[in-house]
Amino acid sequence: MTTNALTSKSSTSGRAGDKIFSGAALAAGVLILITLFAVAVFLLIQALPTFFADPAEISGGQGFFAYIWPIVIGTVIAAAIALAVATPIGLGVALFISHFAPRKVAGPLGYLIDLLAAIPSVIYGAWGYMVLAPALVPGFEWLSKNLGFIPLFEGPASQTGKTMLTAGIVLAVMVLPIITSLSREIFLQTPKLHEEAALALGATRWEMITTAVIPFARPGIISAVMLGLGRALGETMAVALVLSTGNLIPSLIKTGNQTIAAEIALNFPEAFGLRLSELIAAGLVLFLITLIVNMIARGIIARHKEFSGAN
Amino acid sequence: MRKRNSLAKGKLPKWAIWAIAAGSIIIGAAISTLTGFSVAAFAIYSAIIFLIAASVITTVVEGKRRGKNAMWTYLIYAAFIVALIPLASVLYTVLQKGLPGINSHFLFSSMNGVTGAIDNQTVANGEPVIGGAYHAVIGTLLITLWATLISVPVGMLTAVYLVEYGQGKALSKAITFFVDVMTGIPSIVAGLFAAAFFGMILGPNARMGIVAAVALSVLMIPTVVRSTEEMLKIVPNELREASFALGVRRWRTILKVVIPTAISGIASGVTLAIARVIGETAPILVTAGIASQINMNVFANWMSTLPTFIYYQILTPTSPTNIDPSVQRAWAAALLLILMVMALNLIARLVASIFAPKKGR
Amino acid sequence: MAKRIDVNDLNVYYSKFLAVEGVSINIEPKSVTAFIGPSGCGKSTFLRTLNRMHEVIPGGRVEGQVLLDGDDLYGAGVDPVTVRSQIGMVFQRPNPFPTMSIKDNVLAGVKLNGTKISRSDADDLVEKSLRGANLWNEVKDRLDKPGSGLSGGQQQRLCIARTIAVKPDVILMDEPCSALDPISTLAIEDLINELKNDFTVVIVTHNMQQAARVSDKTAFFNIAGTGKPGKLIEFNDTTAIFSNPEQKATEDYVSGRFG
Amino acid sequence: MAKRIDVNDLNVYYSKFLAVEGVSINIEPKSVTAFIGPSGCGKSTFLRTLNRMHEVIPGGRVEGQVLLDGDDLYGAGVDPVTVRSQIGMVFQRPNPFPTMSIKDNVLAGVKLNGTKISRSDADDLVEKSLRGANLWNEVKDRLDKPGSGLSGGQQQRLCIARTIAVKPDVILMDEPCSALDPISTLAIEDLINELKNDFTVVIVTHNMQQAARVSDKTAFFNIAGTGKPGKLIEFNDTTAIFSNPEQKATEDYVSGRFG
Amino acid sequence: SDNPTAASSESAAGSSAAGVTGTLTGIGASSQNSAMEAWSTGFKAANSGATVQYSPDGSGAGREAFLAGGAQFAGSDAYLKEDEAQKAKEVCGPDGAFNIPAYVSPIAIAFNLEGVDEINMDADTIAKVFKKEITKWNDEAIAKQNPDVDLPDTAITVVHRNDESGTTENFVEYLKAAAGDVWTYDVSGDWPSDIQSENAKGTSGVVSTTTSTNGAITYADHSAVGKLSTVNVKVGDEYTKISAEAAAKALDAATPVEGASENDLALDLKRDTTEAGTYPIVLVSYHIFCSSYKDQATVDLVKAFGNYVVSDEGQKAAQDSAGNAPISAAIAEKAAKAIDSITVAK
Ligand SMILES: Nc1ncnc2c1ncn2[C@@H]1O[C@H](COP(=O)(O)OP(=O)(O)OP(=O)(O)O)[C@@H](O)[C@H]1O
Ligand SMILES: Nc1ncnc2c1ncn2[C@@H]1O[C@H](COP(=O)(O)OP(=O)(O)OP(=O)(O)O)[C@@H](O)[C@H]1O
Ligand SMILES: [Mg+2]
Ligand SMILES: [Mg+2]
Ligand SMILES: O=P([O-])([O-])[O-]
Repeated sequence: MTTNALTSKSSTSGRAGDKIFSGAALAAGVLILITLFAVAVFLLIQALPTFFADPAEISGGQGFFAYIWPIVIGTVIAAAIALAVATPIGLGVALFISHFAPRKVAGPLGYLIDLLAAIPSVIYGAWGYMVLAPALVPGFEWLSKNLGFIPLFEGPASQTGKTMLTAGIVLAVMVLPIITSLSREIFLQTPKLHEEAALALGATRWEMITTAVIPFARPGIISAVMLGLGRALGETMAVALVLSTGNLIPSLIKTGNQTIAAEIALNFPEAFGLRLSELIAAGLVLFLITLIVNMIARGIIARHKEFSGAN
Repeated sequence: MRKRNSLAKGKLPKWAIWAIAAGSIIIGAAISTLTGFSVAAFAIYSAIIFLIAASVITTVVEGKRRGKNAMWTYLIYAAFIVALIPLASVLYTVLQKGLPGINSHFLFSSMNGVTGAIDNQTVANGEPVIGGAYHAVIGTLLITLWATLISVPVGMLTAVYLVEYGQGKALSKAITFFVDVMTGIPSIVAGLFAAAFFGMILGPNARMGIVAAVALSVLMIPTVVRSTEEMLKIVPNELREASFALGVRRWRTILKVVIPTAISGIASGVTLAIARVIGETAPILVTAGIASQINMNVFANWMSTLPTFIYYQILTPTSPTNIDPSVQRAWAAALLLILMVMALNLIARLVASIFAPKKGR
Repeated sequence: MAKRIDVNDLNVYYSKFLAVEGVSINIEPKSVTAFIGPSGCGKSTFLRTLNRMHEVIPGGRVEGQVLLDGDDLYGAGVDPVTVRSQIGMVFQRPNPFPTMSIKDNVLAGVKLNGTKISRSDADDLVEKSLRGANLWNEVKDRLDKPGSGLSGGQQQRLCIARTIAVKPDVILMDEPCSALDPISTLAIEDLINELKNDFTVVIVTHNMQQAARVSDKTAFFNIAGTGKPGKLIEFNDTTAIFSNPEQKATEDYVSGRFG
Repeated sequence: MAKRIDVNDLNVYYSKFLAVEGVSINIEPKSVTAFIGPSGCGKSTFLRTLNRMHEVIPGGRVEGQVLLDGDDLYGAGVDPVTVRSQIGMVFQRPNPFPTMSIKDNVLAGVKLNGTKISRSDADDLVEKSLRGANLWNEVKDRLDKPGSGLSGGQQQRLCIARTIAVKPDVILMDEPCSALDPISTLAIEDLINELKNDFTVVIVTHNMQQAARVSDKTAFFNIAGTGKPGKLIEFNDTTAIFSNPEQKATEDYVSGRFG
Repeated sequence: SDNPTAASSESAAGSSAAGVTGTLTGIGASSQNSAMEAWSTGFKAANSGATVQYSPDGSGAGREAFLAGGAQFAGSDAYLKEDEAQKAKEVCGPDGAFNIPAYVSPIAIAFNLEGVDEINMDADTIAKVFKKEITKWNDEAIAKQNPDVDLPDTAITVVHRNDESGTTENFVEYLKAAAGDVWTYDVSGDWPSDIQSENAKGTSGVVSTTTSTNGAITYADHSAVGKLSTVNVKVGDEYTKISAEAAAKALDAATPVEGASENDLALDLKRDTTEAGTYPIVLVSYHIFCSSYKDQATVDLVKAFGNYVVSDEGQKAAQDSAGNAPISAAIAEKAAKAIDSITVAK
């Protein structure tokens, strides 16, 4: 049998390079999984005493569930307001920059909006309670006077403006740049081919956007909103500073409600023993909420896979 | 005269939209005056009236489709203007409150030895504020640098795994999913985790810069992975194939062809990730402590960063009786932080433009 | 249906760059006109000015007149959207909307018109358009599948079906076969022959045999050098252009032994 | 330089899907072999098995033997990287590296692998390769400019220059002219004629005139229907295939009136 | 530069070669943060080789860290609870840890009411206001006690802390003790969740919210109330105006906690005292030290710092910075004795 000349020519050192590099890439991925697993284990261990404690010893005296569900709902409300405000505006801004603004203006404008992402949350908090909250008070009064029959706007309106709605708006401002910058990048990548196909069929600009741009960008938009949601759910300091907290109430313009992240931040410094474990259990619940929301988002993206723009 | 252009049938003349705008402003002013004038109400009423009037008139004259197009166009413009309001307000607030505090003393001095008594004295004598944010700037730079050094390689390698090696594998699906979940970790939890982790290794309450950097990495990595992944995905496969076909090894192809092609997107993704964590307060408090003097060593002793500096200056002013110096320091530090991120952004753009694929003839 | 196009002394710019200069041409209704010429001479650019797609490109603008049955496309107050719904376009690379089914792709242009269309009317229109594009038999069993699952040639015919579904007066095609294999090319050439019964067709092609096979008239464009504007050199009956061109440049080009 | 390729009973799979079945073919050194056939019959797939580019696609695998001067490409212990540096490839769409200058593009195969090369050697290699690709005169003044600034035809020749710079034994080309205009196509066809003095060339084309013009031997592939594997129907001297094919299917295909 | 004050302290410190060296870490209450900055600066001036770092994470966090061995001392607005004292024996040796009062500050009941600078209230009224049973400033109950003040018909906006806090705990402890009939809630650092009202984070938060809201009332460290007016609290038959002296009196009247060891100076304040001139709403913030430390260097450092804090000089420095009340001479003396008993662990 003759030897294969191709085998002898192969350099073993080169192959090693490939092995090392792919190994490193794999290791990095696994490291992330391990870290996340470690975070989960850490949360679980620290939270465990809460689940075995006498319900009377939990804050509120009625067990962990009674303690956590109002702030879970508060968290969801805050995040929902944030997304309800930031998603349409964020997508609007992204579309404005990608498809409406003159090219020369669009770049700097995008940069300006991205800047919002860089402002520390303490500053958002301070701005929220010093500037935004007082500015919203007349609006709240108007709402309670004219739409007070809706439980969401039931009066009397807060005199300081430090309400759930304000906190939600501050969160919206904080997630706006995340949604905007990601969806803008995706809108810009819409294949020219498809945009021109729509225009050539006689579509108006808006119709071109709905037929070519939005369907193409849908999975990306969902990811962008999820990233924004992540920040809205996990934001601590801004909510802690802006919200005048309290029990769960339907009205968004009165003092009340609380979010998990703010609950942790506000009480962590003075917490010890069981209280500390309770707060960490609250963190675990937040973690689970994120997990579920992400699973749902993945599901939505996967369902449309056959018709995705990715080919 | 020629016959009328049949293609131009039923189109609103250009001036019409300006007329509608003027009309809306007048009516808006009238209504808001009736209901007790305020600038906000005036703007809101005018905008709503304009939106409705312009859409309806366009619909009537040009048809439903053009009307819809007009409505959405104005809505998108409106979204943009609405987004600018908080941006302008936040920036104005920071500038107005922060600018008076920015001077060379503030930039280049720490808070070492600055006590409430000193603040009381400067206020009483009307002297300029003493004490600055230099130590916090150093802390911010060092901690962010270390966080970047940790998360960028890990994040980029993970993205490389996902895009280049892991396609379709269960592990890569798991990583993608959990990276998304990771974006939802509240920052305080990341801090507590890092503190507990190092506590296990180095003993209780081992607070120092590197612990904070690890905490920030937990927050940064998902953003780095996400953005790098997206950017690597849009590198055309033909470039990889071209490289393979030249007999170039995979790892060299990735390092020398794929990543350079995507570098501009990656750079802005990393910048976004840095911007995301550079303003974090809660995780730093439990991992790096707080210091008033300069500490250049992330492996020993406590450290302040600009956000923790701001946080404590606002929440526990140096002198409770005279909080103005502390408030001034806090806003000046906020302004400084924003400027730092802006500079970072510019640098990233520069890097990106140097490496970016060259276009044009 | 089927209108004539008259172009008077048209200059086409990309921002400051004059890409095409001084073109005047009269395109008859219910005919096929082919544009040929070397790469970069401005065939695509000029074609796109005929339905105002040129101005979609930032900086794109024109000087001169393009008349559709006597109405100036670039006249004051003319909405490009109106123009484009009367002058359809098929592109070099097939571009069905990836998120839509085959059926929705065909109906995409019609649905834009907002006119509610009954289910049966829609089905009729889909069948008619797909038949018109010679695609019906191949896809009738999978109208609800995504259009991106088709082969390149099928996708291109789907795009043609989508274009004829809106019943335009003119159809513009920019190298519609260059990405396709010979069999699909044949199918599309047959289709063009049928389309000219109802529409005015303008086609850009690199393939001179193709121009000779499908077109009634041929326009030869040329360019003097990079940075110079492209010009219309000769416009005549296809047979005349290929057998007996008036200009030396035309003769040189068509006698090249290219495929 | 220039080696022969012998393929014995090769099956090519995408995961479970058998795309090409039972191909045996002998490709002579210093000759041009053309692959023709309808879309989807597996020409590209088969071509890519000849330098193990097929396995870059997830799920891509083969059964059978491909011998390069008698050495099995798929033999145990053979590094695909070695194979690819001996068998170069040019793709349908020109794909110069966008981040690199013209010069770096030519040197990519050498430099990317980390081989140190002196400045003067590099300059020599660049000139030689660009001359070999008939591109030297057009770009010699702007070697430091990005490669993406060239015209399509120039880019494609740059890709050929890049391929010959690594001094392969065989060059594979997958429809290298389909994205190009007639003038660039001509330039590349001329180049192929020259390349065969030094290399073994295999080219996939849709353009039968092109196959007739440039190749010594032609292989006709066909496919029985979607989902069926592609097969090699006939392999013979080009003149024989076009003038006097043995198989009915070949005759039907080459007699089509396609461009 | 690391010397923003350009103080001559460097040279002064250079001469005091006798100083101790090392780094002392404390974690704890934010209330004493300003004082702590003064102490650590003053201490460093006298001992150039020594550093005291203090993180105002909160009393609970401070005690938690101290008991886990993560800090050498804790600052806390409350003394160690029973189980914590038990746990301290594991970290500090058999004698456990002890609480040293270091920082005393009266808690003001501060309000913002246009045209009114001073108001008198008794404990019941205060409790009812904060319970939102009294909702108008011109309520009969308030008007009765302030015949000379022209009270407007403004709504009362109660502002409380939304973070768990030592200030809240001390304030409600007073309400419970002095107005137990009205204030029926448990004493805790968390505001009773049954009372829905405006709130804010931190002392600076409640002060700023109150300052910007007409008709608002809150409770906060006296030094931090700024422009706000304060309530005179009825003690015995008189209304006591808040002051450092009145607060110091309350401290003197306090009794050692039952069962505390000799060196443990944990105090039970008499919130319901009737002695005129005493201001009973006082926050005492402790330094919690171990009775023994691992090595001599730490012992020296802890002793030096502890003694400095309770010394006249230390208390003066704190007062200048934080505007609080000094501890009395009697307590200072006991504190010094306790600190001197700290030893190296056997
Ligand atoms: N978007 C653009 N911006 C600026 N110049 C452009 C643009 N598109 C094309 N050009 C230039 O306009 C001229 C005409 O280009 P055009 O694409 O119309 O040529 P063509 O005849 O269609 O060529 P091909 O046969 O290669 O398609 C060329 O010089 C080209 O470089
Ligand atoms: N990446 C892939 N994964 C799965 N199947 C593939 C893939 N690429 C090609 N195929 C299938 O393999 C078969 C052969 O495709 P191939 O691209 O080799 O044909 P071709 O002869 O080159 O066609 P064309 O002339 O259109 O380039 C086709 O049925 C095709 O659908
Ligand atoms: Mg063209
Ligand atoms: Mg192919
Ligand atoms: O000192 P506090 O516990 O009230 O913040």
